[in-house]
Amino acid sequence: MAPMELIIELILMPLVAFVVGMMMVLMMRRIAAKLQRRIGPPFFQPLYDIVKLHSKRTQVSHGLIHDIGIVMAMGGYIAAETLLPVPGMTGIAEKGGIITLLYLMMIPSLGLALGVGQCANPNGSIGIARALTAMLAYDIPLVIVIFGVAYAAGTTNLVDIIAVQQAGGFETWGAVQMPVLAIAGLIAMHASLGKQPFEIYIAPAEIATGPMVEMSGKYLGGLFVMQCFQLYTTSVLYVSLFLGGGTTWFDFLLKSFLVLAIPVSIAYLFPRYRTEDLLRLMWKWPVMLGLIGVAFVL
Amino acid sequence: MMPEISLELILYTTALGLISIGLAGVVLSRHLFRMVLALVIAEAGANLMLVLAGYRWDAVAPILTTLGEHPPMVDPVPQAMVLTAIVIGVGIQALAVSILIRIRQRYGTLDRSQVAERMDAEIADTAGIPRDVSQESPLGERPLPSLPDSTVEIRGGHS
Amino acid sequence: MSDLIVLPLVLPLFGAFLLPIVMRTSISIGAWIGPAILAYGCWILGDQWMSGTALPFSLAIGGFAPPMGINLYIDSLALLFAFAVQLLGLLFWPFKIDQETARRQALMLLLVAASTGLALSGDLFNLYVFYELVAVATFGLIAASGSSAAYASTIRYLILSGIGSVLTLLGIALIYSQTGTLNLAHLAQLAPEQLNNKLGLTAFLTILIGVGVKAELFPVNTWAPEVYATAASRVSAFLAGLVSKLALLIILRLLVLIFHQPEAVQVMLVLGILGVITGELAAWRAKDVRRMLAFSSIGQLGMIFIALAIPEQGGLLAVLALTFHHLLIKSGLFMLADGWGGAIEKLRGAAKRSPLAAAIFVLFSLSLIGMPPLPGFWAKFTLITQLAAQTSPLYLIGLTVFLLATVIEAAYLFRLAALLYGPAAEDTPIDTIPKPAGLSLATASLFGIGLLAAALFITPVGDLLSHVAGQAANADLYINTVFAGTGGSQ
Amino acid sequence: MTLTPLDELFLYSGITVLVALLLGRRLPAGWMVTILYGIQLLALMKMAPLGYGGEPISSALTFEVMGQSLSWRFDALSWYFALITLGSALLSSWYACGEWEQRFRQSGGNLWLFHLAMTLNVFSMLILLASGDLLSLFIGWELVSWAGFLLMAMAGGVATKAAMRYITYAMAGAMAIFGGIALVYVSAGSLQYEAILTAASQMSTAHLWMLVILFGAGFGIKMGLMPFHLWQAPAYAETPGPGSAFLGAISSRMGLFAILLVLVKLFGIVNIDSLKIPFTLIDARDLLAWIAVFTIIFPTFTAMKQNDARQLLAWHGIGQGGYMLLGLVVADAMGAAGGLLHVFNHATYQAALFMAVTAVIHRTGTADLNKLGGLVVRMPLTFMVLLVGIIGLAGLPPMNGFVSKWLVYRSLLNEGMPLLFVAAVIGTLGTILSVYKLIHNIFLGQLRVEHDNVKEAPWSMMIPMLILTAIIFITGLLPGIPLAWVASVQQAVGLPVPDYTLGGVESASGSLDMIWVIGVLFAGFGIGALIFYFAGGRSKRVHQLDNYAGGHFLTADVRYQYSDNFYAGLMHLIGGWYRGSFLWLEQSVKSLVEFLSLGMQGLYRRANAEFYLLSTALFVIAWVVI
Amino acid sequence: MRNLTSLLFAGGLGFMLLAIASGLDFGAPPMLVGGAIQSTAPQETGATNIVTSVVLGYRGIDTLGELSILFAAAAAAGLVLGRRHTTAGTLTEGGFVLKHGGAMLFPLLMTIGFYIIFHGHLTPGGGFQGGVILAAAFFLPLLARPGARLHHGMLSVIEGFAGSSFILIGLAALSEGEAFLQPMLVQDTLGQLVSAGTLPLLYLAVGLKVGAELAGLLSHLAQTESEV
Repeated sequence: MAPMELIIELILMPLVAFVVGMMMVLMMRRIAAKLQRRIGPPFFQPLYDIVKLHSKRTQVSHGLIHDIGIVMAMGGYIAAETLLPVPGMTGIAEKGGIITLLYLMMIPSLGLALGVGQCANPNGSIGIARALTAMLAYDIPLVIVIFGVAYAAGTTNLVDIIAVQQAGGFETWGAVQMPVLAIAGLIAMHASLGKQPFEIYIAPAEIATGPMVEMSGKYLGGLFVMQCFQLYTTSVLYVSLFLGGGTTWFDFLLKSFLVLAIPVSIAYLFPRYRTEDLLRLMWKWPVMLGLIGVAFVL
Repeated sequence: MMPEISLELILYTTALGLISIGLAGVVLSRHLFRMVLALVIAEAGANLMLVLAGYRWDAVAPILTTLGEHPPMVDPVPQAMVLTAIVIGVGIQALAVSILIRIRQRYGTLDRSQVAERMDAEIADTAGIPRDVSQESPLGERPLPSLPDSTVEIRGGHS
Repeated sequence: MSDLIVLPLVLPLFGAFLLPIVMRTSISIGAWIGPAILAYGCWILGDQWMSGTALPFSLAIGGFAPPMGINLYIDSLALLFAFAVQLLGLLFWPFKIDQETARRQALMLLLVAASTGLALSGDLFNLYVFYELVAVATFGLIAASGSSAAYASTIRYLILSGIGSVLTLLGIALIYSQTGTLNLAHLAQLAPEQLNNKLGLTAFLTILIGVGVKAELFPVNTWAPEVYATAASRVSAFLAGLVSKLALLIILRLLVLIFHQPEAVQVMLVLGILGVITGELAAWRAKDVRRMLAFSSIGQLGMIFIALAIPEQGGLLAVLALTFHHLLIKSGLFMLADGWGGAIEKLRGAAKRSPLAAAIFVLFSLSLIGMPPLPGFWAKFTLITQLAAQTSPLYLIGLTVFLLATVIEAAYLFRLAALLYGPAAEDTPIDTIPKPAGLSLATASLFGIGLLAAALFITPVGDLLSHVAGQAANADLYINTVFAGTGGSQ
Repeated sequence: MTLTPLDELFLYSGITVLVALLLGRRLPAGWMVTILYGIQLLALMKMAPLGYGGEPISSALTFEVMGQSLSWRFDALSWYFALITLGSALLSSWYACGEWEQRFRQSGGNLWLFHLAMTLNVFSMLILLASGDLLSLFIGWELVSWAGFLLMAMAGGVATKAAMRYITYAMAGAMAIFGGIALVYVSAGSLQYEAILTAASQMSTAHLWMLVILFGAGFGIKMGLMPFHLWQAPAYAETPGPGSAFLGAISSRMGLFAILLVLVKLFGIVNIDSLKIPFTLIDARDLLAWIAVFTIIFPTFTAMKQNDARQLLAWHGIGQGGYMLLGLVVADAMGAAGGLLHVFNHATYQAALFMAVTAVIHRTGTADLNKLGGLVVRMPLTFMVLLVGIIGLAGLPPMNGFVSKWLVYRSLLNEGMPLLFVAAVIGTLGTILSVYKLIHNIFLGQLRVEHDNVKEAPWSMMIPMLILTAIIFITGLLPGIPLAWVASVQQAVGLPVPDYTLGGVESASGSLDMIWVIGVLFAGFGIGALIFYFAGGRSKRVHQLDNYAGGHFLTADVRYQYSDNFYAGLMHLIGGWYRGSFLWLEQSVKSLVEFLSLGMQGLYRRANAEFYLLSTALFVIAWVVI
Repeated sequence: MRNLTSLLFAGGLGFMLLAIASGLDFGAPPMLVGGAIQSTAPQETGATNIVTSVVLGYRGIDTLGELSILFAAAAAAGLVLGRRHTTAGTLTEGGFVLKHGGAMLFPLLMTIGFYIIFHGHLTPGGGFQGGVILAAAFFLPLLARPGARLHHGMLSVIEGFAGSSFILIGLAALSEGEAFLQPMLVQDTLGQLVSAGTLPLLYLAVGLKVGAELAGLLSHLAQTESEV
């Protein structure tokens, strides 16, 4: 691959992700509005939000780490996108593999945690503590699922995993081959999005929106951008693992939006769990499903 | 089959019996002096055993009475050994008795467990360590408090 | 030249007899007699070693050929022990001058003479006599500390030891009745036919139990804690360090020469294992230094008994290595206990008061535990390789117990070491912390230096011990030596 | 006798000990010792070919004792561990020089003893690493144990207690090894490695089992493997600062070294694989792997509950040891490489972490996580060191810890071990939670009033920390550098070698190139920073008390910090699982010994000795007669 | 309970030993050494009492050890009981018969004692037996008159010189180039009073030593009242 081409891919992949991510945010809000019998925001509302937040006059900083935290939160995802192949672009997916991707996806959380910590607000700290606990909860089933898929494909290279699924059409999709794992992965993915009923670390009523408590202006804007990336990354990852990735941009995006629509729809139907309930739930059902799935794979 | 009661059986029984009696005496006595005495008995048994080792039927003492041909004599070596052993025993007994005298003077008793108890206490005391309390019997005299007079009457103690 | 070997045995007796008379006229002259005799004894034995006279050789007392008369058998082992006796006698010499000096010193000389006799003698009954002499002299020296507890412990020890003697005598009588001889070499010749039976075994066991009293064989070692706790440190050091080993030497000779039955060693193995377990476990909870050392000594002797139960020459090497190692260490530790004898708790912060003593204690402890490259390690290494080579599971149990005991040993010894180096208790000024007396400390340092020297020259020391063990394990050599050349007069 | 490079190394090391012993009471002793460590490191560098597949170097020093010959030699394995040892010794000692020393002396510490203990540790470790046969291995092993004891115990008080516990464990381990050596000696007839290699293939199953258990337990105790892990954290945590950095970095890895040498190289992992546990599906190797995994999980989650920074780190040290063993037990090319690489990586970040925490203690006087907070504004560089350290510890990119853990995960994946894989990930997640608590409670959140005029750590302490930080990052960026050494180690012990590149590992089933990953990551950060700083208005720095507090005004005396019971929600669920079972077990053993001891003393105390004699005589004679 | 056990144990031990001992050939000892000694003793030592030649010749060093044990016991007893003796008047004086009988017996006992010692190599008896009689001779007056005291200094001098002369005789042989304690001056006068070379001299030393030792011991025991 020519270096120029690669650099263009590396620039394009995060950009695409950002755009798609914003659309996903929009979709999420539209679904919420539908369920709550509202009209919902206009198409460009996510973009408006980002611009609005960045142009606020009050931009309260609690110190350098606060800033760095936001930078890490965004940067981590930007880097992660280059490891996530999309139709026609593989970026450096072959140089990292899925385990690296998984770990890169933790960097934003850590950055956010650092930034929030620096704010010296116990609400934020509690939120982070809960967020990390939630990570402990959903990562275990997620890791099992990823193990199963990678073992079945015989590789950790996402490009190869996708290629294996596309080899035989619909029948070789991960979701068809490994339905149990796919279900477990879906639950874990839902939890990893941090939406209801798993939004324990936001909990506006208890801890004043937790991590966001001291975020203002572009800090919140940064988090908004991060959320776009998060939605994109999660759904695309799921698509790559179970739904055969995308041969064309159309079916790729279709799959991604559909996959995301499921947890988002569910999210607005449920109340919030307590932290330990989340742990209990995650460690019980998806783990069990995942292990069963892995047993099939082995 | 009952073994025939022979001289040798009697002699061996006596010697080993003395040893057994001595051993039992040492173990059973509560008084240190008696233990020493039992020891003497046991020693006598061992010495007898030694003498028996040299006995020969129809033989005389190993002293030459005539030059030249002499009748069979018993083995002289055990006799010499017994002589030595007896003297050794005497020495040890004398020492034991002298120590007993001192213990009697210091502790006022020769009861074995009391002496052990006192010794233990003294060792602990000299070393300056708290002592594990005896596991066998309570220390010292523990007289019951005398009943008040009234209870005697209540119980119909007067006749 | 080799005739003179009898002098280290006789001269101390001579000195002991004369000492009261000389002391009567001049204490200052009398005080020099004992050390002079012992120093001379050391010199003779050392000279014997150096002169390179062919060892082993046998010396007939009174010029009577061995089966009839009594002979001294001098091989490297005997010479080594005899030398150790004289040297330790010198090191532990009761210098204190008071009313009872003459008697105490005379007893010490008698003890040395008797111990030398135990090391050298080649006649069973003669061994018994010297054994008794050791006992009586020991009683006197223990009681000499003068406390009531010392008397009480002495009489308890005396009675136990008395029964032991009765049993030993019984064993001797049985052996004599069966064989008609007392000479060890002669017995060694006769043993395969005459003593390889139940009677021989019974005789051995009675002797084992009798002699075991001094060798701290479980369970006839209950005297050890109370005696070591009440006797003067120097006496305890001599008893624990040397006398117990001499009793072992008797057993060793009997085993090598006469009793080859497997039952004999099995009994020792079992009792040795029990000794290790009980001794080391009891030491774990001991609250005063002396009794801790006493229990530890019981445990160590148990290990030596385990080693003794290994039937091959390698086992003998292990026995010797452990024996001489323990001799150095325990003597040294008891020297430190002279002044540190009280409760362990009182020794908090003692390292500040006497850094040298604490350092020596740590050195000894390390070697006792078997930290390489100190000699203790090599001793233990020899033992465990030998134990592991045995097929009987009993030996493996012994190995396990031995290893576990070492852990316990490390725990209690270093609990004390930590206490020594820890801070002093708040209400005790540093001057009131006990401290070993100068002379004892110097003696202990000597043992420490000896230990370090052995560690440094471990290769020649190891070779020497293997040589000694090889000689001691050779029963044929013993027999041939005794009957071929009676040495001396003719 | 000509001096080989190895002899030179020993010589310098010996000189270092002597210098510490004789001149240790003078003030510049620390610097002298540090320079001498540097010289030792140079001497080690003379043997650098070893790290790239060179021939082993023997020492001219040999002994012949009691029929055993003792020899010493260096191969790639020794060299690799020696490099880590000397590196951490050099940096810890450097760290100790200057201000830390002065403070230590002022607070009544014995500096002479400290330097002496450090030099002795290094010396004995070198001896252990150079062992040329099992006997010299054991000698080195014991020396290391006791030198470690000295370093741990020197602080007195609690430290001595912890050290006592350590030495009891260590002795138990040493005795297990001792017993194992005896058994090996009997079956192989010699303690030379070659003889054992040949004997190992012919050993019976029972024999091999026994040896694996004995050696595994013995070496495992030093590594702090479950269930022998209890001693380690308190002992390391209570050692004086630089000492704990050194110990935490390398000391317990000696256990791994020995396992590698004896279990993997001599007995052969294949032989161990053939030891089945009856009635179960697992064999000895699985058993080891599961022990490793439990060693990862339990100590990590114990660490999460610690409220003392050093205890927390020390507990993690135990947990990370599990990864190393896990990698080695999997024993394919990647797993073994990961395990071995983790030794190096762990040494770097653990030393950096302990140093950072010690710097905090140096400035604030406490390591209590509930009494700190907000120090990032006062000690930013130390914060950075700690941050880099915890990223390494948690195994996240871009630091070196990620590479080694990645390799371990990959090997588990390749070998198809899902449960082990998941367990290892649980450990990693627990680590992330735990280290966030560490950095949050020390550096983030509210700065306490009493720490208002705390200064950055002095440069004498800062420079070693920064060097370590650089190493952590560089070996994360270019893992090929240490992987080259690791590969020659693998060759030396007879394990397959992975196909490594400068940036990572090549493999048909998914490779890793850290240069790209880190490059992209930093590019991402750069873009993020561009967006953040150039889009939108300038932010305004506010005082930390200018904070949302539910409508109240904050003042300096209000504690507005969340630190205690940090993961309350998690603890609601798993709090009940902290049963202290191992503590209970330890206590039971101890009280059993106490009880037996009491019984034995009773046996000896008011004993009826004559009765004992009588009954013994009766029984032994009865045994003969009947 | 324990008493019963002990009794059973002791009995059992005795019984087992008996079982073992009954295997011995009683009355026909092997006489390996004994026989050889019987045949050579008269020539080698010149004593008709073969037990004497064993005690002083063949097993002379045993005897030396035995003397040392007595000496050690006496010294130890001396150490324990101390030197302070109270000749307290609490003990009643002996009666007329005891007092005067004792005085009359003293020379007789002395004579018999020395006779037995001097004829030890010819007839039954010897140093030990004679020594004991000598000790009795000295002890008897003590019983009769509790106030009286033995001259301890004298006793210890006797015992010291007796003991050391035993060794000196042995050493003399050594200095003559022979073995330690080798009998010397063996005359060819078997059965005579002056025969058996140095054996009678040794027996004299033994006798004196035993006598002095026992007398000292007994008087220690008798006179020790209390340490104050």
